[in-house]
Amino acid sequence: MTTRDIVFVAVGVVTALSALLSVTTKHVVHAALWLLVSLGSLAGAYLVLGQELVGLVQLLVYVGAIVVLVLFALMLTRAPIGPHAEIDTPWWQRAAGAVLGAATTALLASLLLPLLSGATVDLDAPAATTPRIAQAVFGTWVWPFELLSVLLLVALVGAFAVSRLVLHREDPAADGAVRRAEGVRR
Amino acid sequence: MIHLALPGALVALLAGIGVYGVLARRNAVLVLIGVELILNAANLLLVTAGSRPGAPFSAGPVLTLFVITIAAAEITVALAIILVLFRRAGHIDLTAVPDLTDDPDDPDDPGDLDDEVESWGTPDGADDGTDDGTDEADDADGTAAPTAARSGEGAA
Amino acid sequence: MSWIVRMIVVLPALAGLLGLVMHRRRLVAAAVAVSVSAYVMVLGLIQWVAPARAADIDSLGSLPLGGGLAVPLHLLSDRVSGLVSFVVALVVLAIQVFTVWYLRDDPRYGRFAATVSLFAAGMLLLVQAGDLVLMLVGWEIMGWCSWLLIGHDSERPAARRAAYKAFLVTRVADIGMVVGLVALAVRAGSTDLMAVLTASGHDTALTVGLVGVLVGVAGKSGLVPFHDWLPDAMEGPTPASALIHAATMVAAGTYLVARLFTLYAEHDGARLLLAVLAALTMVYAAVLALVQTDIKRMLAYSTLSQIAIMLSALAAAPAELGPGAGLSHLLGHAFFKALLFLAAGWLSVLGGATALAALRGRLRPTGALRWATGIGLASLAGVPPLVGFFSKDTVIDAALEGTGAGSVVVTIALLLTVALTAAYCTRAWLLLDTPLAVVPPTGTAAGPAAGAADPAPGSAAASPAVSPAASPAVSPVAQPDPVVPAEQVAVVTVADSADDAEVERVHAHGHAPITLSAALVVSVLAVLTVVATLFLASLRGGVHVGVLTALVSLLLVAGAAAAVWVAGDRGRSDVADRVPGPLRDRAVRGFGADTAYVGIGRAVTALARLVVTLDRDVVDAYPRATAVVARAAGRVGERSHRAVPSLSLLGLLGGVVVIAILGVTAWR
Amino acid sequence: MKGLTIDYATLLPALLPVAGLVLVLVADLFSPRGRRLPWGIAALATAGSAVATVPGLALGGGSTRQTFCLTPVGAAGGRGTLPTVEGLPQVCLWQADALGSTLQLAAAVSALVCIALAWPRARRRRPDGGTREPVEAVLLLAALAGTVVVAASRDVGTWLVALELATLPVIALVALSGRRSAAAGATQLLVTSLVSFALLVLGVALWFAATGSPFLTPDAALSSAGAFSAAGAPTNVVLPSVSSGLVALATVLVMAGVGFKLSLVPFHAWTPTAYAGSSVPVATFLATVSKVAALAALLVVLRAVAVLGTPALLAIAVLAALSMTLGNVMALRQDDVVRLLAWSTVAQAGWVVLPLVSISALGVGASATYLLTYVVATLVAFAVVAVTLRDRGTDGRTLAAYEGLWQRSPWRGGALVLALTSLAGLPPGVIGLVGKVTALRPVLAEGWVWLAVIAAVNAVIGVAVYLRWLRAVITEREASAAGEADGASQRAGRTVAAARRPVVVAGLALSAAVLVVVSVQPDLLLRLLG
Repeated sequence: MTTRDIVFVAVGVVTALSALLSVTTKHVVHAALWLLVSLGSLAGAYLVLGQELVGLVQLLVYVGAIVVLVLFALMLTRAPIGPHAEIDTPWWQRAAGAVLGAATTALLASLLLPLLSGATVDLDAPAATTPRIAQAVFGTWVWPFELLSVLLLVALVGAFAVSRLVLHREDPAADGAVRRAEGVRR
Repeated sequence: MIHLALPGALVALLAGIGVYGVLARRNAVLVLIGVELILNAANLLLVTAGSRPGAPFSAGPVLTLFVITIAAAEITVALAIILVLFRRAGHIDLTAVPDLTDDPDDPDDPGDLDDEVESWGTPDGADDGTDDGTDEADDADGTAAPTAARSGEGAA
Repeated sequence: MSWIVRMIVVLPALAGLLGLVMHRRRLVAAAVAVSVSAYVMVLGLIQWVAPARAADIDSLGSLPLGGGLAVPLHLLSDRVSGLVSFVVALVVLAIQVFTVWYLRDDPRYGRFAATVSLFAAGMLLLVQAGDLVLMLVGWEIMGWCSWLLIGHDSERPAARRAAYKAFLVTRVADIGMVVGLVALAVRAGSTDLMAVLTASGHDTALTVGLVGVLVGVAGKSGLVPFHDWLPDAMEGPTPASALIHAATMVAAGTYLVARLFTLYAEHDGARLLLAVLAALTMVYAAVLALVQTDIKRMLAYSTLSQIAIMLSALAAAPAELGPGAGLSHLLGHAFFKALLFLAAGWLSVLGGATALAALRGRLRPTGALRWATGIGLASLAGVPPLVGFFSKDTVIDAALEGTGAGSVVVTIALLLTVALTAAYCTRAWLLLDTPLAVVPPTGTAAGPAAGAADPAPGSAAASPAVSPAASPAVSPVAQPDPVVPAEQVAVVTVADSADDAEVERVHAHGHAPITLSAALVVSVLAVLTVVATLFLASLRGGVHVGVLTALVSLLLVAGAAAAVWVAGDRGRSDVADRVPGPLRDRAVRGFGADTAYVGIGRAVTALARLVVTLDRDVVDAYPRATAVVARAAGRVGERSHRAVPSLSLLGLLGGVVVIAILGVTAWR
Repeated sequence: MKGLTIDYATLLPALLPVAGLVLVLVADLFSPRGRRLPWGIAALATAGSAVATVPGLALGGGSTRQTFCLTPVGAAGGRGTLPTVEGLPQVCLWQADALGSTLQLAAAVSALVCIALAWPRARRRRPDGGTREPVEAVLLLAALAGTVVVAASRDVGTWLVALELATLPVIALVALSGRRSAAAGATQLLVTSLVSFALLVLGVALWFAATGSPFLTPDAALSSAGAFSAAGAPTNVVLPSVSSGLVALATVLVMAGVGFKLSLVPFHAWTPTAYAGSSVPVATFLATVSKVAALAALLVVLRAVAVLGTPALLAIAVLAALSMTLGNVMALRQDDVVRLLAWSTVAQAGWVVLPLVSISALGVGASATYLLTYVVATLVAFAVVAVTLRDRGTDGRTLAAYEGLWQRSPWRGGALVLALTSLAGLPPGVIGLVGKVTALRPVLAEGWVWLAVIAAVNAVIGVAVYLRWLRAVITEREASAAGEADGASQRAGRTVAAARRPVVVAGLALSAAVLVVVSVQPDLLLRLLG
C-alpha cells in the first residue's frame, strides 16, 4: 500500500457511497446533490491517478455544468422538495435492478481484477502530461475532435429546437396549465 | 506508485450502482443520474487503462475528455426532451403507460416532418401582418382560437 | 438485318403495351394499332425479300442458367420465317383495319386492338425464334391473348365460358408442349434450335420430346381430342376469330412442327401419330362443317380440317421434300381464311345474324362482298386458279410421294376431305347466294320464317326450328341472355350462342355502313387469294402440283359440288337438312365433345378436392397450429409491450447482463 | 503534427453533409422563413455525399481509401514527443473499403429519399411564427455525417463520436416530428439510447483496457493475447491473457450498445413507439440510415475481433433468434402499417445479425448484404406509405387504407408489392430471397443447425406478415367503396392540394428504381461477399 493507494481508497469510498446514496435517496433534489459529491470526488480520484487535466474537466463540465443542468431540469419539472415515495419504481423492479447491478459489478470485477491485480504504475512520471494530451488532441485525434464540435453544435441546435416545441394540439386544460406554468413569456 | 486494482474495483462498483440507479428510479431525470454513473465508471476505466505507460497517443485521457463532452451534449438534448414530455404529459414518470393516442382530428400526418394544418397557414406575403394577431388571440382567450381553427379544419 | 428482326418482334409488343395504357382513347389506340401493324408488315416484307444469306442468326443475349444447359436465345431469320412473318403481319394489318370499323361502337375497342397487337407479337416471336425458350414464350403469349380475345364480350357467360374452355384445353395440351420442349432441350444440352435439330442419340428423350410437342400442337391447332374449343371460340368478335384461325394461333402449331421437321422426318412413331390425328381430324371436321347451321361455326370446323391438312403434309411428306408443302398450305390458308372470316363478319353485320338460315340469300344483292365470299369459298374448295387449289394439291402430291402407313392414311383422308370441303363450300355458297323464291314481307327480317313459308324446303327448314339448339337462330329477335347456371351454359351455348353474340352486337351497334377502308381490306385479301400462289413459289417445295393429283382433285371437287347442287335443289333447300334431325342436332353440337370435356374437368376437380381435403385435414393441421400459436404469442407480446420506458430499460439491462454472461462464458 | 496526413477528397462523403449543415445554419440567418431552402441544401449535400462514395465502391480485395494516417512513430525516427509504440503497423482514422463505401452510399441514398419524403409544403406560417425546417435539415445532415464517418472509422474515438453523432440528432428529430405521441416515442428512444450509450462506452473502455490500443484493428485484438506487453513496452505492466475474456465482454457490450439502434430484441422496445410517434420520413430515417449506422459500427468492431479465430458467438445467435421470432409474431398482429413496419424491422434486424454468428469475412459480407436488401425494400415501403398519407391523411396508416391500392394506382401498388415480397423473400422480390439465402449460408457453414431451423420457421411466419398487407393491396375494394366515396369528397380539397407533391413521388420513384435495379442485378450486392 502506498500513499496514493490510501488516498485513492478514501476518495473511492466517498465516490461509491455518494453514488449509492444518489440512487437510493428519497429526496429528489438530494439525489442530484449526492451525484455532485460523487462526481466531484471522482475528479479527486482522477487527480490521484495523475490526470490533472481530466480531473479539472470533470469538475468543470460534470460538476459545473451537467449537475447544474440536472438541478434545473428537476426544478422545471416541479420536482417535490423533501422525501417522496413516488420517485422509485415498484419493489420488484428495484429488486431486479439490484440483481442486475450486482451481476454487473461481479462480472466486471471478475474480469478486471485479475487483469489489474498485480499491475502497478508509477505516477511520479506520468505517461500523459497535459501538454502531451493537448498535442494528442490537436494532432492525432483532431478528426474525432472536429466531429465532436459538430456534435456539440448539433446537440445545442436540437435541444434548442426541441425545448421551443410549441404544443399547440394538447388538451385545452393541460395546454392552459402549461401556459400558466410558463408564465407570460409570449 | 498505485495499484490499478483499486480503480478497477471502483469501476465495477460504480457501474453496478449505475445499473441499479437506472432501474430503480421512475423519475426520468433521476434515471439520467444512473446513466451518468455508468458513464463515469467507463471514464474511470479509460483513465486507469490510459495511465499505464505505453498507452499510445495519450488515448486514455483524450478518450475520457471525449466521453465527457459527448455526455454533455447528450444531457442537453435529454433534458430538452424531458421538458417536452413534462409539458405534454404533465409528469416525467417512466413507469406510466404513455399516451400514444393522436388527436382524432389530427390532420393528415402529412408525411413531412411537420404536422401543420393547411388552415393554419395564411397566404404568402401576409406573414408579418397576421403574426401578432394570431398570437394575441392565443393569449387572450387561451385555447379558444386553436380549437376553433381545429374544428374548422375538421369540417373542411 | 438483325434490327429488322428484332423490331418485328418488339414493335407489336410495344404497340400492345402502349395500347393498353392508352386504351381509353379510341383514336390513339386505332392509330397505334394500325400504323404499327403496317410498319411491321413492311419490315416483314423487307425481311422476306431482302437478299439475305440463307439464315441469319441473332441473339437476344444468352441466359446464364448454368447446369450444362445453354440458353442462347437466338433469333433465326431465314426465307421461311421471313415469308411467314410477312404473311402474319399482313393478315394482322388487315384485321386491325377491319376491326376499326367492326368494333366502332365497342367501348373496349382499345383493349381489343392492343391485345391483337400483343397476340401478333407472340406469333412473330414464335416465328422468328431460333430457340426453344423463345418459342415457348411466344406460344404462351398467344395462349393468354387468345383467352382475352375470345372472352372479349366478358359480360356474356357464353363468351366467358368459351374463353375459359379455350384456355383450359390449350393449357392442358401445353403441359405436353413444355415437357416436350424440355426433353428436346435436355437431349441437346441447349435450347438453341440448331443444336436441337442436330443433336443425336438418346432416343427416349427424342420420343418424349416429339410426342410432347405433338400434344401441345394438337391442343393449340385443335387436333382431334382437343378440337372442341375452336368452334366455341367463335364467341369472340369476328376479327378475333379471323386472327386466331387465319395466321396465328392454330397455325403456330404447324409452324413449330415445320421447324422441327427434320426430327419428325426421322421418327416414324411420332409421324404416324401425327398422321392419324391429322387424318381423323380433317375428315371429322369436314363432315361436321357440312351440317353446321351457323356460318362462323362452319368456318371454324373448316379451319380444323384445313389445319389438319397442313399437318398431314408434315406427317406424310418424305424427308427430302422438306416442310414446304405444309407451310405452303399454311400461307395460302391464311389468306383465304382471313378473307372468309372478315367477309362473314361483314355479312353478319348486314344480315344481323350469323345463322345460315337467317343469312339465306343475303349475299346476292351485295357487290364486292359477294365476289369476295365467292373467291374465298372457291379457294377453300380448291378451284384451280386460286391459291387454295395449288397449296392443297401440293399437299396431296407430297403425301403421295411419302412412304409408310402414315402417308397411305393421310392420302385417303385427303381425298375424302377434298370432296367434303367442296361439298360444304358449295352448300354455303348456295345457301348464301340463292335468292329466296318468295321474298318475305318487309318488317319481318326473319329469313327462316320466310323459309318456312316456302313450300318445298319448308318441312326441312322446320326441323331445325323444332330443335331447341337452333331456335335462337330461327328467331333473330335478340333475347337478352338469361342468367343461366354454368351447367346449363355448358349445354345451351355450344350450338347457338355464337349467333347470339352477333345478333346482340348488331342490335347494339345498328347497321352502320361499312367504311371504305374495311371494304378495301376485304377486297385486297380477295385479290391476294387469287395471286398468292406467286408468294408460295419462293418457298422450297412450296408449289408442286402433279398432273394426276390435280386431275383427281378437280374431279372430286366438281363431283362433290355437282352432288350438292343437285341434292340442294339448286340452292332452294339445305343439303344438311337431309340428315336425320337428331343426328344432325348432335353433329351441330360436336357429338358431345364438350360434355366429355366437362366430365374430365369434373373428374379432375373431384380429385383435386380429395387432395385438398387430405391436405387440409391432415397435412395442414401443423401449419395451422403454427399460426394459432403465433397469434397467441402475439397477444401475449402485445400485452407486455405497452411502451413503458421503464420496462424497456429493464429488458435492455437484463438482456445485456444475460448476453454478457453468455458471451464471456461461451467465447471460443 | 508530424505523421498525420489528411486527404480531403477521401473525406468528402463526410465533409459534404457537415458543410451542408453549416450552410443551412448560415442560410437560416439570412432567410429565417425559408422552408424549402434548407431542404434543398440538405438534398444537394446528401446527393454530393452519395456521389463522393462512388470511387470507394470499386475497391477490391483489402485496398482502402484512407486518410488521417498515423505513421508508425518508431519509423518516424523516434522523435520522442509521442509515446512510442513499436511494432504497431500504420493505422488510419479513416479507412473506407468497398464494404464501408457501400454502406456509406446506402446511407446517403436512404437519407436522400427521406429528404424527398419530407419535402415541405409551400410556405405556411406556424402559430409560433417560426420554422422548423432548418433545424430538421441540420439534424438530418448531422446524423448522415455520423453514419458516414462511423462506417469508415477504425479507432474508438472517432467511432464513439460518430456513433453518437448518428444517434443524438435522430432522437431530436423524433421529438420534433410533432405528433402527439412523438414525446412518448422520443422519451423511450432517449432513455434506451442513453443507457445503451453508457454501456457502449463501458465496452469501449474495456476494449482499451484489454488491448491497450485505441484502435479497432485486428492487430489491437491480437495484442490482447499478450502481444502488447511483448512489444517492448515497459515491463512494470503485466497483461495476463485473461484479457481475451475482456475482449469478449467488450464485444458483447458493444453489440448491446449498437443492438438498440438495430432494434435487436431485448433492446427493441422503443421501436414501435418511436416509429409510430414520429412522422413517416423520420420513421424512414430510423428504419434505414440508423440501421446502416448501427451495422457499420458493429462491423467495424467485429472485423477487428474476427482475427481471433471464429469465436462461437452464442450471444449473437440468441439475439438473432429472439429478434426474428418476437418481431414476426408481433408484426402479425399490427393493423397500423407503420407499427407493422416497426416490428418487421425488429424481425429483419434478427436476420441482419444472423450471419454474424460466425465472425468471419463471409459472415460480415452476408450481414451487410442482407442489411442492404432490407434497407432498399423498407425505403420503398415507407415511401409508399408516405405517398398514401399525402392522399388519405392519417387513415393512410391503417392496413385498410391499402385495400385495392393495386387498382387505384398500379405503379404505387406495384412498388409496394415488390417491396413487400422482397421483405418476405418471395419470388417477385428476388433480392429478398437472395438476401435470406446469403444470410443463412454462414450459419449453416458453421453448423448452427438449430439457429437455421429457427430462421427457416421465421421466414415462413415473415411471409404471413407481409402477405397480410399484400392481400389488402391486391384485393378489390367493394364494400368499403361507398364509405370511401364520402370520405373522399370530404377530403377532396386537401387531396387536390396533396396531389401536387412531385418531390415525394420522386422519392418513391428513386427508392423503387434502386429496388428494381438490385432485384434485376443482385450481383451488385453480392459483390460485397467478395
